[in-house]
Amino acid sequence: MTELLGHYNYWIVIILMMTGFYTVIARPNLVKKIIGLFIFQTSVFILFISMAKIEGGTAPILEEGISVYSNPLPHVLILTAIVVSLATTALGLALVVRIREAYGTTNEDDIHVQDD
Amino acid sequence: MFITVSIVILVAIAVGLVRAFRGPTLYDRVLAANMIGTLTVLMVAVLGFMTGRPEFLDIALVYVLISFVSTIAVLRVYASRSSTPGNGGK
Amino acid sequence: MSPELTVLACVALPLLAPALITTLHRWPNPREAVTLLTSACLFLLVYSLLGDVLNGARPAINLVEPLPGLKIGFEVEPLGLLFALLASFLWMVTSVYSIGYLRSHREWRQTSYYSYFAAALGSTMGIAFAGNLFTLFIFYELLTLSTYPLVTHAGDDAAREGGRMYLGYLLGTSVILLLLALVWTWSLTGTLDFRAGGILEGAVTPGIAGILLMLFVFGIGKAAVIPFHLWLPAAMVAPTPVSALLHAVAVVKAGVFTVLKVAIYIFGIDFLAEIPATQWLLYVAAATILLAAIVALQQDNLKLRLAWSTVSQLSYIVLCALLVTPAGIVGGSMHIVMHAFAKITLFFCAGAILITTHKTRISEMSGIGRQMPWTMAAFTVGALSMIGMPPTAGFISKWYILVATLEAEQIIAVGVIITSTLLNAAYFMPVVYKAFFRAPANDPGSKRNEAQGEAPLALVLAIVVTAAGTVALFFFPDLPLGLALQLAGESK
Amino acid sequence: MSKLKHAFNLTLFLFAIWLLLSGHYTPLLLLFGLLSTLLVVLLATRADLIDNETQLVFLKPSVLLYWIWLGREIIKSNIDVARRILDPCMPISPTIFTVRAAQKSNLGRVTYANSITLVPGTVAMDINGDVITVHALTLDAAADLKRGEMSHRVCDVEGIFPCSSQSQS
Amino acid sequence: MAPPTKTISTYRTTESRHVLLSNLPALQVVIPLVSAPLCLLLRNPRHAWAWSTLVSWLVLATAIVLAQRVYAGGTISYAIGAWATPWGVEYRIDMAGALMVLIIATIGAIVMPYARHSIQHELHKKHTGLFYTCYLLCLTGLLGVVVTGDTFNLFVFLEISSLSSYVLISLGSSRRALTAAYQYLVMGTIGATFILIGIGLLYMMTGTLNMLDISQRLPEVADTRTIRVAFAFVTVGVSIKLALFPLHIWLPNAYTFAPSVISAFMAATATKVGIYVLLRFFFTVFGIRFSFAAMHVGEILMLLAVAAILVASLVAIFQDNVKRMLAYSSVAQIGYIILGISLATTDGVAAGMIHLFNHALIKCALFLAMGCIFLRLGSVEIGDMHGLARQMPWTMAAFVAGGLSLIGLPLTAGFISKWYLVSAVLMDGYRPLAVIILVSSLLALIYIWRVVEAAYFHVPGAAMHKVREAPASMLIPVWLLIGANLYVGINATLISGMAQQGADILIGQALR
Amino acid sequence: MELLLDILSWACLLGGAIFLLIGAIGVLRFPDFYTRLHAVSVCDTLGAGLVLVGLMLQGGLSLVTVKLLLMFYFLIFTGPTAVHALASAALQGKLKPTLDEHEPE
Ligand code: NA
Ligand code: NA
Repeated sequence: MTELLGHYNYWIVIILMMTGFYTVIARPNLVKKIIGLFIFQTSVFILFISMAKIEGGTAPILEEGISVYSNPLPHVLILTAIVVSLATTALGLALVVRIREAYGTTNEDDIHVQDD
Repeated sequence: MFITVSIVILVAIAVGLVRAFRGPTLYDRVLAANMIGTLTVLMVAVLGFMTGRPEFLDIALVYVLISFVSTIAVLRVYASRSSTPGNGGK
Repeated sequence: MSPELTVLACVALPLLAPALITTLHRWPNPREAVTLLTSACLFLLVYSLLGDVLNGARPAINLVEPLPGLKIGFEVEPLGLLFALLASFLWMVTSVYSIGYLRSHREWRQTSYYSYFAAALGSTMGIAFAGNLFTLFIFYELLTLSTYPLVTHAGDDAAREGGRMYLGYLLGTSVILLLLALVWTWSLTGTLDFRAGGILEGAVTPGIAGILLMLFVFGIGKAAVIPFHLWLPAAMVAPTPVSALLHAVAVVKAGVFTVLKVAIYIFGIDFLAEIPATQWLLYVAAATILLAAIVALQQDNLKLRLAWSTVSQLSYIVLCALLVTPAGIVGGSMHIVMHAFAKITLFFCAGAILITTHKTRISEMSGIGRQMPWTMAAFTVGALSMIGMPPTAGFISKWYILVATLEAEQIIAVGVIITSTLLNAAYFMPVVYKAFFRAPANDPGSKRNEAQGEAPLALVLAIVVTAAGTVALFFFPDLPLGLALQLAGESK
Repeated sequence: MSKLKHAFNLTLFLFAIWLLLSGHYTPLLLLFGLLSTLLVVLLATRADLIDNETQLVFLKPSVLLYWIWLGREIIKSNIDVARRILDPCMPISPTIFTVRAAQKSNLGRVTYANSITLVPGTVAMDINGDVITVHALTLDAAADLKRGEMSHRVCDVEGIFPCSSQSQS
Repeated sequence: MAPPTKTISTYRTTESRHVLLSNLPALQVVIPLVSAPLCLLLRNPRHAWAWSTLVSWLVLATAIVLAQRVYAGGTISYAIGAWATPWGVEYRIDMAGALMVLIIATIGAIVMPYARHSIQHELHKKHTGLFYTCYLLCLTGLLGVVVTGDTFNLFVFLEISSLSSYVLISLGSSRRALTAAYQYLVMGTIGATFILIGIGLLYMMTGTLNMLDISQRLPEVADTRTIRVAFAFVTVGVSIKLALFPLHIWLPNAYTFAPSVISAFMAATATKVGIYVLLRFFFTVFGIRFSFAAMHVGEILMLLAVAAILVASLVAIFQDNVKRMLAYSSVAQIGYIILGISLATTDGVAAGMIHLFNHALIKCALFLAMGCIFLRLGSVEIGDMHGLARQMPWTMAAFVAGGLSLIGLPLTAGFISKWYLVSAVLMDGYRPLAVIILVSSLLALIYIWRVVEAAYFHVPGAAMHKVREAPASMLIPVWLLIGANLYVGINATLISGMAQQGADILIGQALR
Repeated sequence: MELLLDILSWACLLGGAIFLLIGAIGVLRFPDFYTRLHAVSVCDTLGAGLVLVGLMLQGGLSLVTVKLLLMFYFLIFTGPTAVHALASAALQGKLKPTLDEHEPE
């Protein structure tokens, strides 16, 4: 079970990462870019969390009668990282709102047309 | 036992996904997403019992609200878009 | 006051003068008075140093040291003093000329003109008295920047175009080649001080030294060695006094001066002799002499012809430096002075002609000698000096140069000198001939000009002074000769 | 004044929920909980979300009775809908119709509409004034609803709502 | 989770027990952090400005004291939350860090007095509070990145600064500021995520986040694919943040459309901090052997740097918007700094750091001058500046001085850094590089001179006569920077000394 | 007693799971959006309810059960609201329902 885990979590991470990256690069819609960015970041969080998995360990929430926990440090870090990425996404979407007010569109190509 | 239940729920989720992908209308997708949300909540709850960590219920609880809010949010967004000009992404 | 302070004053005085000049911009006469006074004081200050230096004193002063081994400081040695004397003296004359020229020409922006002129002279003093290569480099760049506004003074597109070339060539060569040479020398020797016998000997192989020498000779764009000579004709868009003092004396002589200093105090002529590249560069200089002379032959615009002749004459001095013999040093430093007097006279004349007859082209100048006898007489003196005929200063320097080339057994150089002398005659004599022995083309334009007669007094005065100087230096060459010989003695 | 009361109610309600969800009851954590509750209430007041609908209506006995009845209805129609889903030839007859909401208060009407939606087989699509547009999966589900038992029961329950006096608008 | 040990460690170097002095590293970050939100509450823009100015000066004071102590007493290590490393977060300031802190704090303090007029002119009143809040947060982030010795903490601070700078840029007066900020946000976030991946992989292999601990445990695992991947991710991520040549696309728009103050502030600090992070990772974390000998990053960086120097300078020549021109010139100047670092010698790194400092002074001054012009002229297009020098003599004089420094003429700071860079390159025997450096300074001459020519040697346009000189509150900061510029040009011993020390420490750590 | 509870809860869980599945199938099979709404209701009400009751029987009288109750409460209230919102949104979005008279029997 676990050594299988050791293998496939990376694949999930990579697939997610590529999906997000592709969305950021290829989609003209600014909102979708932000979503892609978020997926991209999330994949990294999954990478961290899956790295923290310890064989037979459970979620690092202290409880009586549980001895084996996953490594808590990555969880703590990722909580922070998630906050950061949420802030980024919120800011990004806020920018998109302002852009739409200014340009009347959220489509990159239309914006370029308007700019030059 | 819990495993059986969670597997059944997973199958249900899969079926929901099919509808979500097929559409055809946006509303079908949102509907499917909403249902999948409900299913996920239950899944999490069951998993909590399965792994002997019922604290997971908190997550499930939060998830109920999130999926509800997200449904409403999506509807709001598309309602506003269909009403206002300058349609964004295709 | 002490010689050290005098040196500082020599550099500071012209650099501070602009402040006073700009404050007086509403009152022209006081303003010009400041210029005249400053130039006079400057000359006296420089002259006051002469005695000590001739007695072997070397007043030196160091100000700051931005980086280890990079000092900003001054030291007076014969060549520098010679250059300083020359520049400061001719500045006085040029100031008189400028006043007459600008006023009769109703030039705009006269205040900024005089300010930048003073600044340029200050930079020249800095170059002359620089105690090390770094200081020299700083004032070299300062000179370029302070003369740029004078070149573009006219403010029209032609002026801006000329200004771009001027700045591009001079700053370009200096920040790319010269600066590279500086950094390289510094990283090899850890110092940039001028030392008798040079600092590079022993620190570097002749191969590297050759590259360095090229970097220096071409990096010093003000020496106008082919292919970095085109800025000089381009600079002729400037008002004539500027061309006269700066582009016949200060700027270009700063270039060859720097070449001499580098040859003597950075390489040392003995070490220079061991460098194969020296020979090649000597050929480049020789080629410059001939090619520029040939180009000058084809110019119809008088100022341009003078400019090309300057290019040619400068390379005499570079060539002297590369002869790597004491005699060469003497010839080179003498030619700095002699050529300066002759060439400034010629430019003054060109300006006078422009002011009085609005003529710039040689082909229009037939018979002008009868209309402006003083001017054209002076022009003849200058021309003779350029050719090197007695009784003019040019003869002296050309004599020393010829001797030096023979001593050094540089047969090609000898040939080049002689050929170029013929070419000089070929492109100056026709002007003189036209002026005196050709009847004026009687078109209405020239009719009107007949009436005007000789140029304004201030101009004529300046012209006469420099022409007289050109002759006087033939009979009393002792002062420059003394300094030059002392220099040659040091360089051994 | 009443706004303040509502705010107070909301605070109580939210803090109760907080107490439920957090297993920890040390003073510090309790303080944090109270603070967060107050923060939420503050935000709610600023967003002007405080109105008379924050009421613990579902605790009254007669309401409980209604819930039980509704639960039975839901189970019945669930089974019915499930049968039709699984039936290969899917015996459904979708219809759209309107019913009058006899309730006097907004809350009553909302409860009615929600009940309709909650029961599988009928969905309240649109409410304006007291007319509710309903989509029914089958004709007899529609007939059931039109019979109006649910409406009456809601009205009965509404009778004892504290806010029954308050009129629609 | 309770920390395994509770040993409280203050300075290793000084025995100071004074509460303020002993918490200096923390204060450096905490002061702007805690005082940022207040700006949001202050309704009156004037008050918000006054408050943040006060704070930025306080930050400068802290920085000066900190730098002094490092200069005197050597590296400072400070454990946050009194948890000993590696469990707690360590703040660590060596000479290089002190220099960076000094740069950031100085620039941050100098632009503040300038900001009042310019912001009043360029921003909507209701955004002022937000502006100053984000400004202080940005300051916090930048300082934090420099001060921290913990990789993850570094990531967090980097994002704090980035997020706030996205906001600051988006506040620019043109609507294109929004798209510029968006573009920067997307690229910057990708970069940050790359860095996070690298840090994660490092943690996976070494089990720690503290830079020094990582560097100690790295040698055993250095020869694994994971570490190489981590190195690659970190390098690319940081390169995006510091706008290394092919990854610089976000920069020109960001600097062009941001409010003038922010263009100046960011040009002087943000990218510089990125370079500092690169230094930290290459020398402190991965070590010189791994980074340069094993991964050959030196050659790659050198190549990109040369490309940046030449291409960006060439592009700058063809810009008519001066802010954009300066932005491209920044890309080129970053090339210089990276070139110095890529030599991986003490001289090279020192040269890079000297230019890092000098370029901060130069570019800040130039962008501020442009801000003055924008205030009065309402445009920064060369075409609109004909004859401007008569109307705004002080501003244009400052621009010329800064420009000459950028070109690298003697008696200016630019000359000093060029001198060090060229000599460092020559010492390593890369003579063509020396030529390239000097040639590019000729390119700089061309694009600077286009502005000078327009302002000084063109006849003024019709509307020009009503243009007035900028207010003193804006001119004084500009001239302070120019003054600093010229001072460094005349006496560079202090700055070069600090840079040398910093480089020694970095290389020394790397060789350990 | 224990056993009885267990059997009961398992029955609930299994039943709930089955209803969830049926609801999902309904969402897949039903002809148009409006009819699918009803299928979703099946999930939201009986499916979810049964599963939660099953879990409550497992949890016994404890905080866990209270939380489950809370979840049930939320689901019961949010479910129909969401469905209603969807329906009205679709109606405003001019989505045509396929009604009985058009339905080929
Ligand atoms: Na329903
Ligand atoms: Na739901």
